[in-house]
Amino acid sequence: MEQHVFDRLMRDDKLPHMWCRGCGNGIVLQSIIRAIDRTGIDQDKAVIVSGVGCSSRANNYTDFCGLHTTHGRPIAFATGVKMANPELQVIVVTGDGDSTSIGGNHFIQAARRNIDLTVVVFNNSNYGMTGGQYSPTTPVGAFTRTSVYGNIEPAFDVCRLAEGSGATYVARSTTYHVQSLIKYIASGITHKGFSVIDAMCDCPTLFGRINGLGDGAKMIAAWPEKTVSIEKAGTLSADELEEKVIIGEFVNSSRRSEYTEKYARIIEEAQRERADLK
Amino acid sequence: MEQHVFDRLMRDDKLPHMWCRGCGNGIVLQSIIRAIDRTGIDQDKAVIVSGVGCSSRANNYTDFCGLHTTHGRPIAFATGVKMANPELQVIVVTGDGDSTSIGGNHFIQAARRNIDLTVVVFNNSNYGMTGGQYSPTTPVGAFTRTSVYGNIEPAFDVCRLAEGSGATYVARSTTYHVQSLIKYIASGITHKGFSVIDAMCDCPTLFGRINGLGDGAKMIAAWPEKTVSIEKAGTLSADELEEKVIIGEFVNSSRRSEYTEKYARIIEEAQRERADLK
Amino acid sequence: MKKHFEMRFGGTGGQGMMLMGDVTAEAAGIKEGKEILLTKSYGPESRGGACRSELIIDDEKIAYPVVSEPDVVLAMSQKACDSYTGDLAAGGIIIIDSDLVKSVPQRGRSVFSIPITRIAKEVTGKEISANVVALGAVAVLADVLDEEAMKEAVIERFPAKFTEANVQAFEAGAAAAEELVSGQAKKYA
Amino acid sequence: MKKHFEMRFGGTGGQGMMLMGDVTAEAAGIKEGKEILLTKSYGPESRGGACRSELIIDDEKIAYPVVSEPDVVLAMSQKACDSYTGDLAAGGIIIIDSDLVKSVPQRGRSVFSIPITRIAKEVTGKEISANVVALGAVAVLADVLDEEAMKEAVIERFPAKFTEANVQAFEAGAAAAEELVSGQAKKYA
Amino acid sequence: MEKTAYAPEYRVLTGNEAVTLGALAAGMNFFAGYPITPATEIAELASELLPKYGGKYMQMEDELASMAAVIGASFAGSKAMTATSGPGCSLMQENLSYGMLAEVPCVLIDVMRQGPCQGVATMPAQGDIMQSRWGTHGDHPIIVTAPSSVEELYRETARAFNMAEKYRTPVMVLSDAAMAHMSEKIRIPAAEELCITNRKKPDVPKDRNYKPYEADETDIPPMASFGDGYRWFVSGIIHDETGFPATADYEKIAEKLTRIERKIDWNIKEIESYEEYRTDDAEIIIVAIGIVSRVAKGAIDKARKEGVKAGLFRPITLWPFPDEALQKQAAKAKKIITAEMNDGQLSRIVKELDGTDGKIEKVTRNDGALMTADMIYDRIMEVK
Amino acid sequence: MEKTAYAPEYRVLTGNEAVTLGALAAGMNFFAGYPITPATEIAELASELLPKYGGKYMQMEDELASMAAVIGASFAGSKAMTATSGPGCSLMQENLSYGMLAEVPCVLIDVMRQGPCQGVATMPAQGDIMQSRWGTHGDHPIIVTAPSSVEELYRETARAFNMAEKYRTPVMVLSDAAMAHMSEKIRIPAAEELCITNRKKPDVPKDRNYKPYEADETDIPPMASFGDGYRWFVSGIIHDETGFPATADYEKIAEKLTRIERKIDWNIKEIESYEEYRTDDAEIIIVAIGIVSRVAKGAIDKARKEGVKAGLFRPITLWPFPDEALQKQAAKAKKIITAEMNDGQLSRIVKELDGTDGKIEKVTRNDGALMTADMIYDRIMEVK
Amino acid sequence: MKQEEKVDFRLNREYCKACGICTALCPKKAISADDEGKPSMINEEACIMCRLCELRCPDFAIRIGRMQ
Amino acid sequence: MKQEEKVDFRLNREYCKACGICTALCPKKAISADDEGKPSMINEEACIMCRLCELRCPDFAIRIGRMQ
Ligand SMILES: Cc1ncc(C[n+]2csc(CCOP(=O)(O)OP(=O)(O)O)c2C)c(N)n1
Ligand SMILES: Cc1ncc(C[n+]2csc(CCOP(=O)(O)OP(=O)(O)O)c2C)c(N)n1
Ligand code: SF4
Ligand code: SF4
Ligand code: SF4
Ligand code: SF4
Ligand code: SF4
Ligand code: SF4
Ligand SMILES: [Mg+2]
Ligand SMILES: [Mg+2]
Repeated sequence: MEQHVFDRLMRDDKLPHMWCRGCGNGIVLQSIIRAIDRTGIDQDKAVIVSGVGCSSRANNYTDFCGLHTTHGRPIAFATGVKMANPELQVIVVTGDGDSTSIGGNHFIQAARRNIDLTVVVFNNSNYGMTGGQYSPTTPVGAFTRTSVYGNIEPAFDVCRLAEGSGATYVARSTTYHVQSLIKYIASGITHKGFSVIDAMCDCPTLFGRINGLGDGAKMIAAWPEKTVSIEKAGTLSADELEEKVIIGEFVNSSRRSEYTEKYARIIEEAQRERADLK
Repeated sequence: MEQHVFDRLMRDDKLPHMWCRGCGNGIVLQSIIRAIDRTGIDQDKAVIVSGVGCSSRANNYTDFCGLHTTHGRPIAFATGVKMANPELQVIVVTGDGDSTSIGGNHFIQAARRNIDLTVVVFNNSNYGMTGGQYSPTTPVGAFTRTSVYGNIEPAFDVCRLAEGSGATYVARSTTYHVQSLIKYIASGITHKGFSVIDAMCDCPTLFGRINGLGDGAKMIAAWPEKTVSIEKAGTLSADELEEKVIIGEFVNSSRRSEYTEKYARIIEEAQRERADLK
Repeated sequence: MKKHFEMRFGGTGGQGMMLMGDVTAEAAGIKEGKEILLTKSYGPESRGGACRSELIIDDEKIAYPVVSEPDVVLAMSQKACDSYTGDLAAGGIIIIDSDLVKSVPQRGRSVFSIPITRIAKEVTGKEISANVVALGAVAVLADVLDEEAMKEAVIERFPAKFTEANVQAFEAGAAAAEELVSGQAKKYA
Repeated sequence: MKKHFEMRFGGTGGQGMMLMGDVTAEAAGIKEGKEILLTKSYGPESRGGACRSELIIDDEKIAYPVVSEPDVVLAMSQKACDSYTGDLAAGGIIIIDSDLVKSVPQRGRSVFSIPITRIAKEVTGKEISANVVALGAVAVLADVLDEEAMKEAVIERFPAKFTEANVQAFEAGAAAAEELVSGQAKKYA
Repeated sequence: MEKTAYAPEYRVLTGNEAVTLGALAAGMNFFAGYPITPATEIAELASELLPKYGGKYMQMEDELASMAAVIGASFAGSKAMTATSGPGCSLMQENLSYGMLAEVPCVLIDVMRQGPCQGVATMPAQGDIMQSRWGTHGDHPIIVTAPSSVEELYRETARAFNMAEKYRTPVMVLSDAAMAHMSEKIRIPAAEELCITNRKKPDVPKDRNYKPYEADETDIPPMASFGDGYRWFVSGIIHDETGFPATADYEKIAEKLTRIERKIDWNIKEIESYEEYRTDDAEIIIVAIGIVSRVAKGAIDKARKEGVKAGLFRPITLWPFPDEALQKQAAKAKKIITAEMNDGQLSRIVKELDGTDGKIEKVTRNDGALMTADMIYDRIMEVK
Repeated sequence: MEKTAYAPEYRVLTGNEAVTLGALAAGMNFFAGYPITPATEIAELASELLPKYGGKYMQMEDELASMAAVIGASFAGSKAMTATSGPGCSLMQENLSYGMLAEVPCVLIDVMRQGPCQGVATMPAQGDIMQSRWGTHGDHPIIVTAPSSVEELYRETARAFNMAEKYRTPVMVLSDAAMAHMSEKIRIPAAEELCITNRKKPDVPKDRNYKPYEADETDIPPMASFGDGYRWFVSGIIHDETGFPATADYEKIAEKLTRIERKIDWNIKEIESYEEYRTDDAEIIIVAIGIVSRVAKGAIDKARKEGVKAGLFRPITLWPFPDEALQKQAAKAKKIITAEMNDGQLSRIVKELDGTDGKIEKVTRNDGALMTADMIYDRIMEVK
Repeated sequence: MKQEEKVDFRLNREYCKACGICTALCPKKAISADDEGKPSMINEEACIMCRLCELRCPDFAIRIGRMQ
Repeated sequence: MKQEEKVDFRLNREYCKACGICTALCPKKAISADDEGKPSMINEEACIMCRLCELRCPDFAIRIGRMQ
């Protein structure tokens, strides 16, 4: 009998993990390993790169090469890894703060370059690791440890930001919609180019508690109501959409070629030039 | 007779400026002071903040408060200035590298917050100050000191990036189209919220020379052909648009309220709360 | 009375162990004018599993901010009891919520079993008052503390509308402890 | 021959002053085996207005990378002549492009006027060869330099197809200088 | 300053609370920061309290932006502060150097945690002593103070604002993960006691004659605020007295760089601060800062009981370092023992001093745990 | 290494060219950087040459990303480098500390310019000496070398790669704006002369037994590359031998931090490098690095002509500092004069050494101009 | 569900943190929380083997399959 | 253009860098480069006072107006 995917791709000796009861991070992580499994990529050629945050601990638990970096920089580290060896399948696990606050620049630049990384944003709308302050994805009005009067900063739409910066695969799902989450992550991995999957998940301990949203089970159960599919969204008015999170595949394009492939052509050309000189 | 705008708003003792013959920076700067003049804002209440680069020297020459900061950070400094005293009219002069490479994060975050800054990007498609390397706005295929094989990095569309991040006023013009450039900058200044004007300009000395585009006069004369108005763009196919730079006003929205105004309401609320306690 | 006194309040997140530390520090430090030093579980550590606050009380400035031999340990959960009682000072006491702690690692120490949460429920109708009940008990059992000062500190800590309930809870805790001390506590056992 | 020798090539961007430095450094340093140290205008400084390269030649290691008393200054523009000749060494010489430099700040120094750019135009048909003409002149006038080594260095610097034109330009420059030295240069004056 | 609802006589506060309240008491009206353990609670408390007093809290996207916003706010007239820990401090260095060169009053709190890199976020350390002075490129002045109790965190934070305003310079306060999260009883000083200092303002007419970097004999130039009516310019390039780049002028460069060092050096007597404990007859001097200095006293008391004459020299300001006072002690002492929670940074500073050659021993702990009195006591008994 | 088209025997090269070619000769196959004066030409040349040899150039969005990409590339098996100047160096500190803690072989070139802050971009200085050691928070080891000629820039850059690979650590090379842009004649050493070193690879079977931070008696753990077949983990949190965080374990923390310092300290004899000039009988020792050491020789020669016995001690490696060798000289000398282009950073390091008390004088220049032989000569004559 | 195939619901009690997600979201209410809050199969017949309980368990505690 | 109003074209020769932008882009070719490459008004009649030369001069060297 084939080994269970947990046994093949997780580091059993590191479990149980450090995340709180009902934290959505575990669901996103599970979706990632299932997606990896589905694509059949070589376990020895995959590198999971993370920043710093609760979510960035994800690669502690997986049995691939793992690079736990500094806060906000995983995409920049990953760029180095991928460029140095384009054969590697490089997946970035990152938080909303890690990727869209301190790491916002690396996010948009890597998207612009269209380098072949798959970035999974564990988007729990706050900085979990430091105790629940607002992040660039915290909804307006929400309470956090640093927005006790209600948050006044508009939130990024991670997918729009990725798209506006040039990402060639962009999708969003939630920990409720695990099947599509797995599907999108798998598509992101197979996609040649910069892929972003905005994985909406919950931090019941901090964000959930302070906003009275209940425990993990309650929060996850609320997703169907908070979300609308991209297909459905097309039929709704701007006002109707205001409060909704759209889920689905936003971009899946192969029009722009991938960065390391383009660079490989530069090497070819340069080496030809050099040979010509001889 | 009324004094000439140059005499009123420029520091004559600092001229002639340090820019090369035919450099477009001077034209953008002139447009800025004319725009300021047009809006009639109080000269003593305007602060021009710059980063580092050829273009960031612009505020050396103007007779306002001027803050010449570190490379990539003018928007972050400006955020502090504006928050501390929302009465000030804060204008950021910055290069394409300063604002979309090293400063990319501050650019998108300030746009997201919709804080009332007017950012004029002197977009000359390269790092002028350091001798002409490619920047995030260098067109694909262009030659620069670090892309001798032709640039392979796709360029940001500064306006799309601004829009995708939440800017509420976004426009683009060129040094050829000075009248609209002045108009857009003036609109940006009057607009309450984060405004971006992508001012396409030329670096004949570096970018022009290495790409065989001729001198400043030639480069500026080429803009009409390279650009298409936003109105006209609507009628063109994606392929036809591929090589074109669209000019015009992309966003001009008052739907989202401005950051410092929202913060003022927080202060009111907090002070009310405090008074209630007494 | 012992010059240097260490106490530890252990339980799980949500039981108000941090607040117990605050109130006791206020009573001993501000009301009684002693030197105090209070530390608490922090960060991820405090987000699940056992958590605690620790208070040092002394007549003189306290140099080292670590409780290493607590004179009093309150354990409001089994896990807290398991993790937090190992370093009890010689002659120290353990106070447990007798409904929540089933077994106490026995090493010849005085254990005071009080059904703290149950008392809270009975007296105020709310389990959340358990920590106030515990404060009452601690005030009695930790002889470094002054019962009146503690009660005052409790009262000041909450809005006025809770005063009555809190006083009741506090006194019930104190009474339960008194009974144990006088050897009569059979009622809840 | 002077042990320590300093030279400066001044002009405007595009006249190839940097390249003159490179070629001369190659000739003196690699072909002649001397110690050399070459510096050039840099950054914004080199982007308009006057620019220069400066070469120090010595038999021994050169410690201080600054030309302070040049023995030879070449001025290919008026601005260069104005800015770059003030610190000429006692006994130093100034070489000017006689068409481009109208006045030389006179402080009793030897000035060699050669219509360098005009010669280039005549000989190779291209003004851009002016710097090679100048190299020929310099090779003759700066006695620290070896004419043959300089010519070789020029030849090697460019692709083979330019060799002929460059040799002609170099030799024309050298000839013009020789004539001046032997006092017969009236032809272009 | 208006007495805040948070300012009764005595209070039980954590170190982070004390820093925030001390800052508010000194007039802080702007805070920009980015959360980081173990400094986060300073931001949290600031976000709640500042608007109550009309001040402003900004949560920036990172530490680069936080330091930048603080400087921007100071130019616009605010008393501005940020708070971070090691990794954030490393990111702030470039803009901090802007603050130094452009002479911007502002306060930076570094709540030290075990490093390097991510280190251990919740563990205390004293590993940023050298960084606080040398973190950024080029020579530059800074004032750094290292309190050792919650009460002192309150007072030194307030004093940091006063010094920042007075000397027109960034001031750093070094706290640590232990002090940040422990509570002690502190006496909240009255406003008068804190002697609030405000930056000197220009009194020249509001035309172009205001030169933002023209100093009088105090070496400290008066500072206008943007919007005051003066129109002035400031650059992060080395500038002359007008604030404009002086890039081609060696003399102006030297003048500027010398003056900013001098304005600290010449006021060292007013800036520097230290504590001595039982040093009168001490033959062994322990040099320790912050949390370590507390247990050092215990070690000293214990050693004295054994007849060993030990004493404590505790620098409160690290930069400028109280050289002379320590040298006075060093001259009398047989041994100097530096005790610190790192690999010996303080020890290096002490070694630099003349008159310490051959006398210096050290005890270090760099594993995330607090140094104990016994470690110091044992070392005393070893070298005595 | 294949002899490059760029490697004849003798060449005239600028300092920046020499750095790039030295790096290529040592096997550099990855460069990530962000342009900055006066280091830019290193990036420019790398962008042209690397692809010719199958290597890769990445222009990153800033210095934070550059250092990050360099580290990432090194984990994937590359010999990676970046080059910057002061402001960029300040921005690299956090990720540089990652390289130190995670023991990542890589090279960082700092072409020093006048600081602080933007300073003056085109002017040389030596103001980053202390930053190169203390720029980031927490204690940490690093190797820093400071060449003084174009030829030495070539060789020391190549050696930097070798040391990085051998000791699994970032290595910094300090150049300056003057050396960067001046050309000198250099001999390009043959490949054999450079003795290319490659990191030690693990030889354990490709299962989970590979522990990326388990060192043998050399203290340097073998390093696999991502994709090699080992599946390993590395963290910027202090970790045990498995690479996983060891946050609750004081012993493991101490073990890790001690080992990374030790692997440098115990190899100091192999790493350290210095030059002595006319020191045999010297009574006055000039201590100077880089460009200043060159003019120091002239000053010494001149002083000797006047009968003053002067000599030069030139540290080539700044960190680790060649303590013992200098102390040997210091013991004999009457005076030690540190000569440097900053406010006296080298001087502080020398003062730390035992046996130098009371002997140290200094001459500094911090205005963007080069120090001259006369300045040093004058100082010699003053203190002699 | 076919009679002969029984559901094999395995819970790793050590990993399970009793968050209640699996039981709350089981579309068929086939599993239910025990007194420790951890799931147990209460209605095997109802289970449609959608595996959502496994997929949504944040703690890698559930493995569900068919017994042959 | 009305006869009585003459064009007042002022050039700051110190500021002008002779880039040629004004002359190349004057819609009426009313100005032309002199031998130093700096503009001079050659055809006052043609000038329509569009002021583009002033607006596009990168060096703040041109001021154009009407003389009364
Ligand atoms: C330079 C730096 N700044 C700040 C921090 C503190 N920090 C650690 S994680 C984090 C935010 C985490 O938020 P997010 O990325 O959304 O991850 P989550 O914990 O929510 O999964 C912060 C601010 C740090 N480690 N380093
Ligand atoms: C931290 C830091 N990194 C790099 C530099 C070097 N630098 C100065 S300006 C510049 C780029 C300028 O490009 P841009 O912003 O487009 O302005 P331009 O010169 O083209 O007007 C760079 C890389 C610096 N000063 N500081
Ligand atoms: S704090 Fe929030 S994000 Fe972090 S582990 Fe707990 S629930 Fe998850
Ligand atoms: S280098 Fe380019 S951008 Fe800079 S001043 Fe010259 S032309 Fe303008
Ligand atoms: S497999 Fe589906 S139906 Fe069966 S227990 Fe799990 S969630 Fe319920
Ligand atoms: S979802 Fe997982 S952790 Fe939560 S109760 Fe079910 S089995 Fe336990
Ligand atoms: S545009 Fe201005 S700088 Fe250029 S030639 Fe005309 S006047 Fe001179
Ligand atoms: S105003 Fe218009 S028409 Fe007249 S000279 Fe200027 S550009 Fe030409
Ligand atoms: Mg988050
Ligand atoms: Mg640019």
